[in-house]
Amino acid sequence: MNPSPASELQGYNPRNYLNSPATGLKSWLTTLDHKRIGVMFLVAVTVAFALGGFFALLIRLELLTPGPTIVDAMTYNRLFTLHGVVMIFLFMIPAIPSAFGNFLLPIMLGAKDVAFPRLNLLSFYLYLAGASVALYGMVHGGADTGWTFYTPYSTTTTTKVVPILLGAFILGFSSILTGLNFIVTTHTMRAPGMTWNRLPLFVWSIYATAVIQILATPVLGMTLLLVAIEHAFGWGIFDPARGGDPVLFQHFFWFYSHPAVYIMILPAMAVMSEVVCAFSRKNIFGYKAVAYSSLGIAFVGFFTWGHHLFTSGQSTLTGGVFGVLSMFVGIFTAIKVFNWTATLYRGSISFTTPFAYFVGFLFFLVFGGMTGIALATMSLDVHWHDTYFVVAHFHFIMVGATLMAFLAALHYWLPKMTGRMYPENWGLVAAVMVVLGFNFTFIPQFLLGNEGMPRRYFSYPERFWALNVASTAGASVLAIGLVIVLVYLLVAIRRGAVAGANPWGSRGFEWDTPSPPPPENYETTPVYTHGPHEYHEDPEPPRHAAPEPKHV
Amino acid sequence: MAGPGAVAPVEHAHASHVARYAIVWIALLALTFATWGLSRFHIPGGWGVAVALGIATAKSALVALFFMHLWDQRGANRLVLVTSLVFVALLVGLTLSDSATRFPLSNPPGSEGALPVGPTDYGGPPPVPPRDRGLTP
Amino acid sequence: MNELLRRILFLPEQASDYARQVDALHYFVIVTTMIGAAGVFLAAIYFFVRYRRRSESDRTPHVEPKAIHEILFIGGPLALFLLWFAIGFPQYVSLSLPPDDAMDVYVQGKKWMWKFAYPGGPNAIDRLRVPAGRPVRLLITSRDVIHSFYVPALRIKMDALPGRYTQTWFNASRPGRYEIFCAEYCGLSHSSMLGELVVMPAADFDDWMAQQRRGLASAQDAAPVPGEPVRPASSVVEEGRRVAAEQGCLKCHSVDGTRHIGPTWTDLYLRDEKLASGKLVRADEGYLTRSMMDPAADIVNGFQNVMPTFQGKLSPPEVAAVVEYIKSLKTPAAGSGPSEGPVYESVPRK
Amino acid sequence: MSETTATAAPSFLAHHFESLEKQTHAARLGMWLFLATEILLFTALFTAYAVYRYLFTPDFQAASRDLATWIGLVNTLVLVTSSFTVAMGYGRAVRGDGKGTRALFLVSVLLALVFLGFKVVEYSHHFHAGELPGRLYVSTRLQGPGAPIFYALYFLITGLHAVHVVVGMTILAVIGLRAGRGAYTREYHVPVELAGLYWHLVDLIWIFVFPLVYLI
Repeated sequence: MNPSPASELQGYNPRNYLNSPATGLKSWLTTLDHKRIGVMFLVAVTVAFALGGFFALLIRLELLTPGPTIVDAMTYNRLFTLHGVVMIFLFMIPAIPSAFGNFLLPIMLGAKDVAFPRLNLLSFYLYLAGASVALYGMVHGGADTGWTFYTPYSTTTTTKVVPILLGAFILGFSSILTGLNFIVTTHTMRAPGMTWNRLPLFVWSIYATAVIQILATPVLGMTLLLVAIEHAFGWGIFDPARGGDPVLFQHFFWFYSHPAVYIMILPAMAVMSEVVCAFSRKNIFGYKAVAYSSLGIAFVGFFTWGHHLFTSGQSTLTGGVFGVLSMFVGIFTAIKVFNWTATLYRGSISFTTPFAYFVGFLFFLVFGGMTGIALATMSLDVHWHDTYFVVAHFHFIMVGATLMAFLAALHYWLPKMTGRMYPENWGLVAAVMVVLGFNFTFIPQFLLGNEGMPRRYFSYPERFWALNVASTAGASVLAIGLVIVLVYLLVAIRRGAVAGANPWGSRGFEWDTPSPPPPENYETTPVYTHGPHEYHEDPEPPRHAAPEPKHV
Repeated sequence: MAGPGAVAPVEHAHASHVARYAIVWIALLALTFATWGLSRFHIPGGWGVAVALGIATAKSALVALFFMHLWDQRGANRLVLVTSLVFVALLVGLTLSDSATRFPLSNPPGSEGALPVGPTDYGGPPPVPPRDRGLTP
Repeated sequence: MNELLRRILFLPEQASDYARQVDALHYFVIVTTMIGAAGVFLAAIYFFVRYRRRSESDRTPHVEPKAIHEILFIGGPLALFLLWFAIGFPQYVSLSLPPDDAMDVYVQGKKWMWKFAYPGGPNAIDRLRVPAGRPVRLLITSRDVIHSFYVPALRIKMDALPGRYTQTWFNASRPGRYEIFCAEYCGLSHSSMLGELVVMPAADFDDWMAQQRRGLASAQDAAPVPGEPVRPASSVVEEGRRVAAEQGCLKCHSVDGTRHIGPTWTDLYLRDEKLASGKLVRADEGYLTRSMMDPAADIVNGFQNVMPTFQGKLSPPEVAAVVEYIKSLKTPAAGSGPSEGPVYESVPRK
Repeated sequence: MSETTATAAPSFLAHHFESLEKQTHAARLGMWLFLATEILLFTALFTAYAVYRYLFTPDFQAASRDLATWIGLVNTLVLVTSSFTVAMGYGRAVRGDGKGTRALFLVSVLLALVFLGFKVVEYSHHFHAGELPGRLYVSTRLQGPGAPIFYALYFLITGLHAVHVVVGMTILAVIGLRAGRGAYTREYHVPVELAGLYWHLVDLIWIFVFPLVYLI
């Protein structure tokens, strides 16, 4: 290879992970390269997102008028269940960690690969297996339980709930293996000089995500298994007719599913911590605060699950404990928001597409987060619980924040992953459409919730009509914006301008390697002497001073 | 490192390990008999449970520290185990505290403080109109 | 001020003092959220403009926070959030402590209806009558799956758990009619599981209650409490009608020929029904009885398998009475074509 | 140091690791993380057990007294002993004595079979007595609503544990046989250690199952 890094900074890296060591389907399906696995995950989650988005559009169309519009109640119930299951288990949870995390984490650590490449590939195939089992259930009737699978409804429904439960169970293992790999990789694979306090913030957040994946997912797996056993054999653990306690299911479910919200949002924060630094050319304001707040979210996020049970007959005492602890989890998000904003101070801000998504992200995270804390305010929750206010709140976090981050990541790292640029003008147009369309979709839903419209309603009293029409209109703008993104990105992958190793002038570590990166990430093991995103000095000469690695 | 001088410490360490394993094993057997024996006395109140779980915790600590070598390996591995135990305590503790303190009729019929087992049709009024039950169990 | 904010936020009317208190917290939360968010966004917008990129070679300084910055970042929001909690928690506690003089009403959710029973007195379906200005405690339970009793105007909601009771209470301040929703997803007709809360002037309520107690319980939405001595019905058909209303059959099976969740009962007797399996079956006494005991066995084509079994819930005389009632529902020019597919009930448009 | 190990055992070192030491560290940490997920998998069942035991204390006590305590006791002793032999087997592997590892691991597998044998005896007794979970419960000995739930949890906990025993003894057998063929050396015996860790976890969980199910 060309020994001079200066010449690599121009143009397209000829020997990259996309064409080496081999091309062809087989070399991809059996690859152990974390970058290829990341790309395969990216394709898979994008397909899942399109499917979930399609369900979402059908739901919004059905709600265009009170009463039946395009489907009947049974179909509608299946649609929102599938929308939830696909979006959460097949898109949100793996989207950023398994796709971008896989691609970037080892590169950011200066490692050649993740610690267990075979487990990494297994994780991908488990994802496919879980998705297939769940899809089988969907095709053969689907479930009508909602993605929350509340007992005893889920144990008595006649729809095909068992394959969907098993699918989610298998997907849980995929998630666990990815998390396990990331933790071990971060602990043991860091390049020389990469101390914990020099880790890119992306790594910190993905690490915190992995902790949650490891500790929470098994409980969900067991719970889903119990529901499946109950549904199939009637063992009575959650069956009130046999002395079982359906509320116990809710405890188990939210012990996973509340932290799972952080599995979805922490990677978004990971992306945005990189984007805000790169596009304002500033070091992060308060590195330690941002880094440790990720761990704080991961830890405290486990203490708050009971705020989903405020109206389920939970005791006042336990409710109060969960209520006050829920207030603390908001603090960590607040720290990040303030530090990101302060990072802009005295920066050099370039308003390109990823940064546009950062702006949208900041807006959605602030309002999504604040409404979340408001929801945890106990007496307000009694009014809002299970209404459209909740729906709007978590869509602000999941779609608003996480989807913005996903899109920002796609645009920011597209040059790294493919070596090519996307069209900036189209990017900005689509970003504006996505952000505005999203607001038009979900702000009316906050008001619907205030007004008292419960969620999962197939039909509604007429006084909710106007706001529902507004919401559906917004959803169509959002959908068009997303289609534009998809189209120009697909074109850009083939025909985009060659980007070069570092088109953004970013000083994140992943930009030190050529685009697209070679199979082993770096020609020589890098040595780090400072943290990422240090912009106050001139770029240093190449700091890959390490000797040739001992084994090749 | 691989020189002849290095062998002796390894051998020595091994001998002490065998002794250590044997002591731990005997301790585990003794504790097993102890917990079985104590259970035959039917210690009143919650203490029987506390004693049994205390002994189990001691036994598992022995296994984790010596058979699983956490005594020798510091750092991340210990942290992993301790963290997972914290979350075990969290899930058990908070879930149980809810069952123990909620409105008693919200617990399954036939259980502590709730309604007696009856017909599954609860159309009619419950047998005891619970009035004085609020925040406390 | 209250009225203005309530309308801006699309909140429903406030039917109790508690609702007004919760709304006051709501306004406080929204206003502080807006102020905080505005602070962040104005700062961000100022930075966007002031520190926009002017040339590709812009240099930026290395900025590190002082400890006081992070302390403010943590302390400010924490204080605010804990204040929210400190206001909200006592309100939540008050909901779980009904006053001693509260009137008890037993609420039973069931797919997909609400049943209200007053102690020792009448009961009603989908219409909860309460006196204005007196506390009412609800003891809520469910027959099948989890439902959630929700009155937006009172800002109260409580899950109905099968086989056990939860409680909540309210004190509606003035007469009026308010919506009751089911807020916990419970299946096919979740969104039609609507009820009405009728707050009556206290004197009117007492009259109504006295009337009900006197045994004029054959009012349209009322049926007697099970377990009470069965009043002699005027006829077997009348008894069947009563049982059907009480058991909620009429929630899904119409008696006027309209299509609903289940096949209509009008002209059902001796009709040839096409089953989901493709077979034809004549709806005779045997079929009708079997359908009550094992509804899943013969599903009429185009309908969902959602009917619960009534095995053990109906005594043999009651089954016979319901069958007789169905037989009585015959229109003069009865056709015998199979019934139409279901149309799911949309919310009645007033 | 790393230079020596890299040359001594190049075939054991995966391409993306810097040294065998780091690779061992990674494998061990990965195993511990996996064990943490196992612990939490069982925690859901233990939590359900705690809640229902609290709610149905008399039923659970009665049902627990009905179990054959001596089988539980013997099984505990058997499993603890097998854990001891596994630890000894690992000690052999550290010294590079693959044959010793094989012998001790096979003893452990035999003990595991004894454990499973007792479980079969126990399960068949429950089947005949109709002491089965949930709606399958037909025994007339205990009538309270807690008994079917007790048996549901009993079968779930011990059943899941038995699955782990089967998996664990398979791993021990495979690793033991490989060790006997000299697949591991004094420098590289991480698979032996990981198999041992897994088995100790199986033991560790049983240490809690025994008092919970049989004694209290």
